[in-house]
Amino acid sequence: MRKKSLTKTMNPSVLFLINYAVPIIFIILIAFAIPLSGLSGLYFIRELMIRLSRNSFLILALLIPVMAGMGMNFSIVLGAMAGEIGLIFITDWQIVGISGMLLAILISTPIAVLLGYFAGIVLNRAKGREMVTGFMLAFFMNGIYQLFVLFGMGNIIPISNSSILLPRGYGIRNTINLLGIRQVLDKLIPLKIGDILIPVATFLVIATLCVFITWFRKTKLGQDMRTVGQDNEVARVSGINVENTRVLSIVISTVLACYGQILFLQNIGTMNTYQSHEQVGVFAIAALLVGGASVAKANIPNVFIGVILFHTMFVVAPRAGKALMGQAQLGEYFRVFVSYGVIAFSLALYAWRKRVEKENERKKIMNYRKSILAK
Amino acid sequence: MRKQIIIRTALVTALILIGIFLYVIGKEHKVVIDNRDISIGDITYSASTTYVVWVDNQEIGVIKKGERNAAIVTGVSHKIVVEEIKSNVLTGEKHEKRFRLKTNESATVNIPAIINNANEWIDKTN
Amino acid sequence: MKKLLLSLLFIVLFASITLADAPFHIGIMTGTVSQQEDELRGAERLIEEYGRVSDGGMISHVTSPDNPDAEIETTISQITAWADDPLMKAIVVQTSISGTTEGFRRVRELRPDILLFAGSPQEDPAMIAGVADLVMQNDNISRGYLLILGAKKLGADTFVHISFPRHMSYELLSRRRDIMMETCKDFGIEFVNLGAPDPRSDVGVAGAQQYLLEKVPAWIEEYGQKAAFFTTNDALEEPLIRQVATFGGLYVEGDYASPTMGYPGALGVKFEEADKGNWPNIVKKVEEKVIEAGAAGRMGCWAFSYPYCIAAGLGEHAKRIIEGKSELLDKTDIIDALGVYSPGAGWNASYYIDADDVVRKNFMLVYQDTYIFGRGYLNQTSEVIPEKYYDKNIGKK
Amino acid sequence: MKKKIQNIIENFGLPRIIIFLFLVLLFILTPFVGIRFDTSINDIIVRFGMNGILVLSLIPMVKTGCGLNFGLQLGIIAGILGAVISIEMEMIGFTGFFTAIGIAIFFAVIFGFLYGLLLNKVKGDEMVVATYVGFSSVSFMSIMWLMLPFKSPNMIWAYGGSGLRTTINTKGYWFHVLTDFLKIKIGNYIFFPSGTILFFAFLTFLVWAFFKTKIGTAMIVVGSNTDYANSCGINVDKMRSISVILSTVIAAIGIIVYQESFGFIQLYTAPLFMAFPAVAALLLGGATVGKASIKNVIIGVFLFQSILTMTPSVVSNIIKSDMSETIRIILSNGMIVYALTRITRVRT
Repeated sequence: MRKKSLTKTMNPSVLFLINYAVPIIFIILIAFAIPLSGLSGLYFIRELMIRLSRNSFLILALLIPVMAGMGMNFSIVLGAMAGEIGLIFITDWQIVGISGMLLAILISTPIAVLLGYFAGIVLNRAKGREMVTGFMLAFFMNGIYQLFVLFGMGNIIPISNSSILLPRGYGIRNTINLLGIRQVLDKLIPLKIGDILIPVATFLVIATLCVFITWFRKTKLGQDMRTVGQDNEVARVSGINVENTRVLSIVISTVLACYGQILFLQNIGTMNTYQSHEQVGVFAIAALLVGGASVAKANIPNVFIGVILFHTMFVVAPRAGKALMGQAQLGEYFRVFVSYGVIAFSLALYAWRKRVEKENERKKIMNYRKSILAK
Repeated sequence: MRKQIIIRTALVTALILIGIFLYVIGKEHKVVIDNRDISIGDITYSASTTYVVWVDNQEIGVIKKGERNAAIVTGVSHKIVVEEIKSNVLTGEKHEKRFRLKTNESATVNIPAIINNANEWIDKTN
Repeated sequence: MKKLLLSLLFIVLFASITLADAPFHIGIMTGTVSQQEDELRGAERLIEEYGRVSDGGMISHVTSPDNPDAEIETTISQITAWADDPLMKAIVVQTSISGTTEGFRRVRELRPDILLFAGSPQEDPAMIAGVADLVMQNDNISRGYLLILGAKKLGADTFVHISFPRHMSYELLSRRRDIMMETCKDFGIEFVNLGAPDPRSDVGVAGAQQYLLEKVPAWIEEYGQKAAFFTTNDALEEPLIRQVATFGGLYVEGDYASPTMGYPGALGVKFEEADKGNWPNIVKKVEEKVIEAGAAGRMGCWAFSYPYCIAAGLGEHAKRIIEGKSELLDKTDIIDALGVYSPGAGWNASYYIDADDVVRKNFMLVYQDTYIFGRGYLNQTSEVIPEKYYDKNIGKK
Repeated sequence: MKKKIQNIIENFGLPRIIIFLFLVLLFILTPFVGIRFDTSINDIIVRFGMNGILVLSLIPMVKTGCGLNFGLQLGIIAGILGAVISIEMEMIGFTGFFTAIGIAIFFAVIFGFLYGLLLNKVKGDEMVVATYVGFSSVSFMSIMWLMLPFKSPNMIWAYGGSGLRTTINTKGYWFHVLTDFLKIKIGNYIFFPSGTILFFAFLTFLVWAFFKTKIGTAMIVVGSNTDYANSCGINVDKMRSISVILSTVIAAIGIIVYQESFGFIQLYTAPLFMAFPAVAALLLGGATVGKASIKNVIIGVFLFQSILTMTPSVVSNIIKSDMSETIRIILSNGMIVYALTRITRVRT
């Protein structure tokens, strides 16, 4: 039984199917879903463009901790919080436009560094349980954030703008209008093809980050991180400060997540003061995993494949589900079911692919050995 | 070591300066535009017709006699243009004024004063 | 497989053939039944009357994500997608969750001709009022006074307000609590402000409900049988209603006041085919169960479900405006539309006044009379609310 | 003496001792802030009985190296199916309760079998995959709750007349049958839910005994060293499958016991957030992803549920405002983070 499956997997066309199983399945699904959903192609492209520009940065922030062997960084939520604090301040001071956004970045960077440093230290103490700990840490920090923003602002930190301050005199309202910086980056370099607005500047920023990450991999620090990621002991023997390197990777990730969240919210145009950040980690990680990354290995193509596949599902599935099931609410459940089901399924496929690759390799080695022995 | 400290302090100072700069150029100001009678000293300028108003090249709208409107502007230096409008046709009688606002200032502008080139056409408040 | 494909093809074909029937379309977005069923039924009622778009009717119904704060992107795209339909003339969102404002802004940019109605906004009132043509919410300002008055009519000496920080960051909920405090002071009722776990936090709905289930008996013991209980959260209503019915205390009405809110699950009310779609029957069934539980004269609700009336009523109002029969901001026209779905119920309406003292004419606050099971109406709609309770500075430190 | 104390600390784990001391502090505070000491104790005991089995259900999968079962929802759904079907059949009292469990086990075995097949394909990534399986199964069942032809007037929607409600009352069916079984009342405020606790103890014993059998030990071998297990001729995939089925079945029973005590069956999105507290409790009990024991379950459930019920009530009585919830989030999650960062220190 086992042997048979192995010979089969050596067949190149089957191998191709296995290697690209996830994208193929997604393409088939989408091909069915788009006509079913009744959405126009134009809408679809516009929506996908927006989602790419909105989410890529946040997902890119996950790459560096994976490099350092810390798995998926659920504590990017902390970075998102830092970014939101920056946005609260600029909204209070009524600083608008690109300069408002830059000022928000400037204010939130030190906060993100601090939070990232804290998260790094905590995660260092929880080696092997980084992901679960990161998850809990996000919950914990959410409490601190709430304390700071809902009870501290207006009481300890002066806030004067009545449009974000609750009428009781302290605490920030549940939602904040970011009209002042709404889509300032997206529309900085205006380019319209047909009816579709292309956020050139945002894509440029994302491209810059990609270049930075590629460059970073080659630096001394990047090399160190990869060594740490592969084996802590080896890294220690070769004179790398393992703890420090791990903390640094989380700090960088947190700061990037902070910028990512600001980028995300400038596109959305409104901010949910207490909830916007909560699920940032879960969604970014889901998209990255769909893109073919694993807990131990993730690269830039994974990010973009992930965004496209994951968000296509999210755009198309609700209406397609509704058309398929006949009832609106069933459509919503159907969307969640398909979206997450597909994630689980594609993860299973990736894992399967990994195993096939391993077995093929083993077989190659065996053949090689055999040929040597035959000689 | 010493050099490092100097570089770091310089960097932090530079960032703070950039922050202040961004604050100044990104700050929003409210400019209230009045088309109402105004008395400056002994002279009274009275509002008589309707005007279309642009602030920083953005149209604020038509302000009738005795009405008031507000504009939100960003940054330090600004330009206001008023043009008379009669039965929905622009008459071409344009007046232009430039003004600067400090970070926490907002302003009230009076159209009749602008038309008559009075000095006190703008009232800045903190 | 072939069969499926064929049938799919037919669906698509039919959809395109019959599309031209209704002269215009109305899009309506409601929550799923995961929170409560009523607003969804409101949308279904509209479909029943005017048909669904895919069958050549007028109504296009979608549901919003169950976890709206995390899936703000989904909400925005769902709303924006309607701008694609050239026949779309109005969009109604009941429970305008996070993302509605931005969704509306995007629709405005693409299609300025579409009417945008928001029911029960979860976002900041001034923010949604800035983009929507009409916003409608239950009158949390007047109810700050009326809920206390209702409690007083039932003989309360203590009013217990149960909430959590996230809800208190909503302007109208926070203001309502402050008005309640002020009213309590004037009536000589003790006001107790209690915290409970947030169902959207780490403990989830189950954890939050359990906390209430455990604590309410202790609270009733502490504050006495004459304590009235109120919670700002829908999920917390079920355990609260159940414990109040069993252990005593008063419960004037829920936040989203409806006979189907909390009561059926909490008391195990049995519904039959005849009750389907019949509010008076549903009220009667709930009333029987409340009396059976020994809570007659202690618990109440609105006779017609609030979210149901808003969802269906806003849709009806939109239709009438497009047909030229109603004025967008005409109070009587709006109340008329609500009345279609709540025959015989009295409604009151006022306007929202924002932090700058500007009266927002497109932001209506509405309320119905309170019905106390085993006692009857409290005549809340005929009460005159003293002007001072509308002061926005109430509760300011 | 000193060594003895050190031994105890090492055995119990310093973080758990600190959390325990924190709890003691909360208890000492109760009379001063006006909370009844006895009701607090009672709440904890009740919660312990309610949640114990759900946490216990994680054990078999951890033992075979499948990691923490973030797909616990699958078992919960099987349990809910059992519960609603038994109500639909109008089964009352213990008959209803055990019918529910019987039906739930039937579904749990099917779900667990399929789930096991999937997890065997993704060795190494079980936890991530399980999370998404949990999410999607909850949504899938949401569709089912609306579509399945349930008729019981106690369960269907009021206005719509079909489909199941979000919460279904178990009163009049099998509410508190187990809790009230052999109930011991101590004073006015404490009652000891002997039935629930005994049931939990019984299941715990079964799990413990199971791992002493031949299959059980084989499963432990699979969990500690796959290659070794392979060379011993143990069918690794089969053992893992059994453990997944077992976990799912126990979870299904666990949720029925939970509902029996809680009084409500919660449908739709409610199960979504139920895996997390169970996993957190187990970790707090000193378990790791690869190693967990019955001891961890008992300590974990006790500490986790105590913090969950005690912190908000004490804090909210100290500061009578909604701010107490923020403090609770910080305190209880802070404690868990703290425990997570300390475990390795104790072991080395």
